[in-house]
Amino acid sequence: MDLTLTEDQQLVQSTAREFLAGRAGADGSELWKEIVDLGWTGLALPEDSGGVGSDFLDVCLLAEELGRAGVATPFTPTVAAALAIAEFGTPQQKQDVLPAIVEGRTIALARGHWGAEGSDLTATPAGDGYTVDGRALFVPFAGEAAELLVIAGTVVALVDVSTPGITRERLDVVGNEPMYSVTFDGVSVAAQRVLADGVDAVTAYATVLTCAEMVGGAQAVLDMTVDYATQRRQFDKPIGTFQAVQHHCANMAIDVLGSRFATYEAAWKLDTGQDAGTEINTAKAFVSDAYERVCALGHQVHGAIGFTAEHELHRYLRHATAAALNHGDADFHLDQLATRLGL
Amino acid sequence: MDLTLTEDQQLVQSTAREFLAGRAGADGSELWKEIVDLGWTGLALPEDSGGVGSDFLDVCLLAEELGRAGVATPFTPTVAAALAIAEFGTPQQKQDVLPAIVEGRTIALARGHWGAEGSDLTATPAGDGYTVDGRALFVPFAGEAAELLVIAGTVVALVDVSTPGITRERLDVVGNEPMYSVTFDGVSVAAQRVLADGVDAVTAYATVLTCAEMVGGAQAVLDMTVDYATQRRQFDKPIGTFQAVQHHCANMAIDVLGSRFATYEAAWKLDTGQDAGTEINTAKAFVSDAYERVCALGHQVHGAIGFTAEHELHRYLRHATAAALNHGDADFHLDQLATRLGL
Amino acid sequence: MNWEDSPEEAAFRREVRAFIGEHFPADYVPDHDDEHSMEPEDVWGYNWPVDRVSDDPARRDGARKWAKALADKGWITPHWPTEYGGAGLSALLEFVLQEEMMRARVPTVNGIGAFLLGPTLLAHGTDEQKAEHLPRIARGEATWAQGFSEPGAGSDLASLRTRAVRDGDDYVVTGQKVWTSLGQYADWLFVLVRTDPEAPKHKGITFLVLDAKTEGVTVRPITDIRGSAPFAEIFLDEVRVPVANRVGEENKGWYVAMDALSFERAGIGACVKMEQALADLVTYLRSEEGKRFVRADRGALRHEIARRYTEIRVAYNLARYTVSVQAGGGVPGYEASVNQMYGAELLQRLARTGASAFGPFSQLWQRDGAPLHATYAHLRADAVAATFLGGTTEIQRNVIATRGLGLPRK
Amino acid sequence: MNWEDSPEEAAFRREVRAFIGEHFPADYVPDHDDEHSMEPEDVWGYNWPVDRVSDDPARRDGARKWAKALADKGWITPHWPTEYGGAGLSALLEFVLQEEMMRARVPTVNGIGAFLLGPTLLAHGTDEQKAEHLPRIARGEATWAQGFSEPGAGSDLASLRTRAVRDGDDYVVTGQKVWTSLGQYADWLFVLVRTDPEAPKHKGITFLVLDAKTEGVTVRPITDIRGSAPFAEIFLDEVRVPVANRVGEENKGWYVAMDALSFERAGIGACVKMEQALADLVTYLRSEEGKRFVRADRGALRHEIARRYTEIRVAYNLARYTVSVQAGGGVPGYEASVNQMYGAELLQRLARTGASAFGPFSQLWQRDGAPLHATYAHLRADAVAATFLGGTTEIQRNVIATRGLGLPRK
Repeated sequence: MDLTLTEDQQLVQSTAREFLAGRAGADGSELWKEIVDLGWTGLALPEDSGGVGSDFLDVCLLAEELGRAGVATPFTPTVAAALAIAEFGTPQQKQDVLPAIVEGRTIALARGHWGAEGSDLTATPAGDGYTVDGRALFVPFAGEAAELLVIAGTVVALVDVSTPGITRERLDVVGNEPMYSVTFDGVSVAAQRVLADGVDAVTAYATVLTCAEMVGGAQAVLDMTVDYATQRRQFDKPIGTFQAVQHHCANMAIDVLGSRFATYEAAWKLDTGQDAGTEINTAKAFVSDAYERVCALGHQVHGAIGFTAEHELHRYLRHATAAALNHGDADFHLDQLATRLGL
Repeated sequence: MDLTLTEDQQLVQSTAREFLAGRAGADGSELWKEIVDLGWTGLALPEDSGGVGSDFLDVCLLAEELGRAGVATPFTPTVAAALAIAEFGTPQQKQDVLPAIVEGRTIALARGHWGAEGSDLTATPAGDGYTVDGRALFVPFAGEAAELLVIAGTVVALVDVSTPGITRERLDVVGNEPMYSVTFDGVSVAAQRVLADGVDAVTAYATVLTCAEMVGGAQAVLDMTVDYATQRRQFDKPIGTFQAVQHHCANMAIDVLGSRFATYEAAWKLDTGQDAGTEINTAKAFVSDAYERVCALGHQVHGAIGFTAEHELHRYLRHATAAALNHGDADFHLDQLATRLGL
Repeated sequence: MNWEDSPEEAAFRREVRAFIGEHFPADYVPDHDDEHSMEPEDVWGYNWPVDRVSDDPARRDGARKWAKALADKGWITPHWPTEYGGAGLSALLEFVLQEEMMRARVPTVNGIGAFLLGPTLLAHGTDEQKAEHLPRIARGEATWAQGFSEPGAGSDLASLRTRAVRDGDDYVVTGQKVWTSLGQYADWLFVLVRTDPEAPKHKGITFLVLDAKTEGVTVRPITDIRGSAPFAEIFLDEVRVPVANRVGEENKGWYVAMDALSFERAGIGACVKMEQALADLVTYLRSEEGKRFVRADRGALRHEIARRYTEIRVAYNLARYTVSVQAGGGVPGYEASVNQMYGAELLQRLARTGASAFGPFSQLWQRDGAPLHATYAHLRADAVAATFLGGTTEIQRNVIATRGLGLPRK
Repeated sequence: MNWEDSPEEAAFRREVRAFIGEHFPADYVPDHDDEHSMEPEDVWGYNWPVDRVSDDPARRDGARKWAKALADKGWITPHWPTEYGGAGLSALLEFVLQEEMMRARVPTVNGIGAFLLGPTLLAHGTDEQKAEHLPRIARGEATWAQGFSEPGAGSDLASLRTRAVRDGDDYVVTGQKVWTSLGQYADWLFVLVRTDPEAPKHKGITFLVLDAKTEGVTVRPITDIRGSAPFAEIFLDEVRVPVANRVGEENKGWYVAMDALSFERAGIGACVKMEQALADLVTYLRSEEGKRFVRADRGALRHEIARRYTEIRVAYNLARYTVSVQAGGGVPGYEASVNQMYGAELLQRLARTGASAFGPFSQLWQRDGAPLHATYAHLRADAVAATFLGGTTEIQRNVIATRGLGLPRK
């Protein structure tokens, strides 16, 4: 057992941090291009697909740094899809898609949502493929992606966004990621585009990567708040000398540390091929609430300045609010956990 | 509208406070005798029963002071029973019981408990009366009382504790009040001992009086904690100068103030003959949690000294723990409230 | 002790209800696409100082008509003496007026002038100042904004650095104010300035009023995290303010300002708003439309909503108690801090409860297609500022501990 | 980064399990009518320093047999060098040992001597002191208690007033200590005394060890709110302590003591205990007997229990992280405070959750007829002290903020 980072992991982390330091808050295709050039999308893909063959944990370290920098990229859905394809795709699918992902193709994840009506996809057998109908709400980057990884019941399939019958409607949401409602109206999916499996895998990878991004965001809010409390003076001393502010910061630090290891543990379980269900529920439930608590305290310490559009703090608040909801909110995961415990 | 005490109410409060100041922590029959001599048990009873005819709110002020002094007496069950008898008793019952209560007879309330099995009473018609069977768990002062007010389904009846078939077993509980499990084995109740009604009334009175006792207890813990924080020095200054301690005390003060008016409002509703269901649920749910929070913070500020048997703080902790559970705990009342709201 | 209207209060309540029914302009409709105002007593969809100068003529006229109707009763400034256009209402009747306006979801008018500057002038102003300013506030003809905070002086207000130098019959004022609520819509400003830089910090401050159109005044709206601009920065560059515009003595402005801040109302407005928000949530959750957005397992949510209900009742009683103390002639001390702080933190809890009820749908910022018109998604953003914008909850807890409970400061 | 045992750790874990199965005395049974010890790593039903001198011969013999078995492996003092009776285990193997003992619900032995005094002597003691005391601790033959706190010096430990005056080859010690854990069962005491009343408060303190039977030492157990006596007052009345019993230099005792307090373990014990308590609760709630005590509406309870589960997992990882840092040669700084504080507050939340599950039945203090043997009613009382007895959570948050995050002290 060793919960410290290996030297290799430290290198991944520090390289990513350095690269992103200059690009904090930047979004868009330019940033994505640079990320791709650095090889991040292929980091955990097998070498015969053009990847590097690293661990999933390394990918989580990258996601954490992306969250820390406060940037919104299609990294999480693209990598989650790639890992599922690497695991459950046919040789042809791998060959078609994985090298392209390494080169920068982006993929969005379209699935029905957790416990809410009006958001569900069905796949009906048609010929040797399927016809997909229904609506997937809250699909980040669906408008920017080249392909969708569609999850309909037990069917997982790759679908080109330009396939007839697909409509993508941009939603106005709290979060930073561009968000879409995607409607499928008799969309034909050929057999060769259907994966052998991957429902659980893609969900698991995406959920843990989302947690990692949240951990990074929470760390950034903590750092920013400690800096502010050290510099900002009131009553002739830094506000960081007031016990109430110190305790706020201490509470944030605990939530960040707790979130980080909950996430890493889930990632490690996935990496080692074990059943990670309990750890994923634990991580997503804990980290979602913790990041929101961290943002609330960060805002409290910053006061009015943090409530302005100019200040970058609210970028993290938006991230926390949205990320806490995506891939199941805390209530959803607590409910699953209670069921796992036998309650 | 006026949420301040009238002059008469202030007088009731200050007289009670003065009397109890010398008797803090005292329990037992000597204290009860003095309380009776002061006329407290008859305060809200009609004058033709030997009472004073005051408002129920005045009685709550007395209960609050009893809670503040940290004494355990059968005041709440006795007065709740008396008020129900005054409202729903036959002339004969009133004549038999109320003057006796004014003179000091104590009554315990025996009823099945909230949402838990193994604690229920049934009344089966027998002759022109009833036969009562079953078990009432958690009956405070059942061992000390002369009579039981038994609530079995919709039947409310006065039963002498020496009636054959009644067994009282003392329980070892967290609270300060002597607590009993009372078993009824074919206990005969004559028709003339049955009240016309009173199930809701006796429960309502007892619940609100319990809240009032809790408010007084919480106030005592706050006062004691503020005193301690003012006197106790660490790092060359009173610990009450530390912001963390100040904030603990402020949080306690808010809970005490909030609890007090939630309780008074329920009492006032009962006094004015209105449906007080919502206010009782609100008061019991809020005050139960608030008193426990106040005790937890009081212990935190006191530190080790408050964890000793010698210190009176834990007497309030015990009171809070037990009172929070009696007459339905916070969960029970929140559940009822949610149902009332239509959820 | 009683919770019931006295006959006088009941009659007044009926009068207010009838008045609103009769006089509220039918075409002054709420704009539910707009963000909430940050003032607890403002009603969603209205922002009177903004509406009054709206580009939309219906809105502008509605705001003005409503102000005129209220002014005719003296109800813009209900607690002021009638000679300055008030209604001379007792604290309790003013409380009833506010409660009924909130319940009817109609806006109050001219709050900062009526409830902050007005009482200050009544207590400390010269006869000329009162005669010039009070009637125009009471008529809804002049709006005011408060310039106390500065970039370097937030919770520590007294460390302000905006300088005023006496030059003949004027003060020449230079400096910067920030977080001025609706500063960009104000006709007049009241500000604290430093007149004696050598004195201890509380003793060199003066209270001035000035016309917002004076040369050298620049007002820049600040955009908040919601994209709205509820406050502004004010740059003062050698602004000449006549000495006649000083309120109270030179270098005594701190004490004038502390009085102004103590004229807080009991805060029934925030309670009504939260009560309505919770009732709307419950009604929606029970509706066919609402059920579609909510998950099957509602046990935890039921308890959470019930808990919020009890807390709103507690907030109500804190407000009622505060006004009862006022009505009895007392000066509410730490009760007002309890009141405001409890309400602010409760608003955050309530916003979270309401948002969490809708799971992933609570991320919808758009009103269209969102559960309950995205009320809770927006409320969650509004509520972020509740615990610091009107004074931090940390400072309020200090006040409760020291002023209320008598804990030592040092 | 990995959560798995290395082959060495896995082999050691098997060894520990086998050892416990083979050597734990069958007649050393837990006494579940007793209160919990206040030490997080103690197992309910056992309190080794008390059991060791129990009136019940089976219990007394059991405690001694178990100590002997552990001592033969060096596992009373697993991290000490073998020359003093330790096993020379790495931080990680020690962690595994502690975890497995907790999982098997068997008691550790001689904790204060092994984990507080021992490391202090190893770092600061003379050869004579080491030779005299360490082997006896490692054999479970001498028990120790810590006399740091005084009635006037709690969180502000350095303000202690117990005086020691040099007289020939002795110090003459007079004063009072309090909250000494199991002081009444200790053979030896280590105390902080003031040797220079004129010096700044941290610089006039000396660290002494003394035989508890020395003339002038009076130990009075203190009864706690549960009726148990987990700590004692110690009165020192002109107690003569040889200068040879001083640890470290005169007036340098503060720094010796700070070292002693930093030898905290990673706290896996508390995690295992909470995990087991929660598992017992869940199992019981699912049982036929348990169902009788629980109300129908379990939605809120399900979420609350699941939340506690996630928090226990978090606490586990904080402990694992702390030991990983130690194993890597680092000195855990604020992580140890995070660890302890989080565990202490979590214990309180867990106790409330478990108690609230049983509604009115959670008031039963008696074990008989109570749900889950009244475990949670008692745990609720135990947990009261968790957030102040081993250092207040307020101070720990200060440490996290200043030492961990680098926030300014002044």
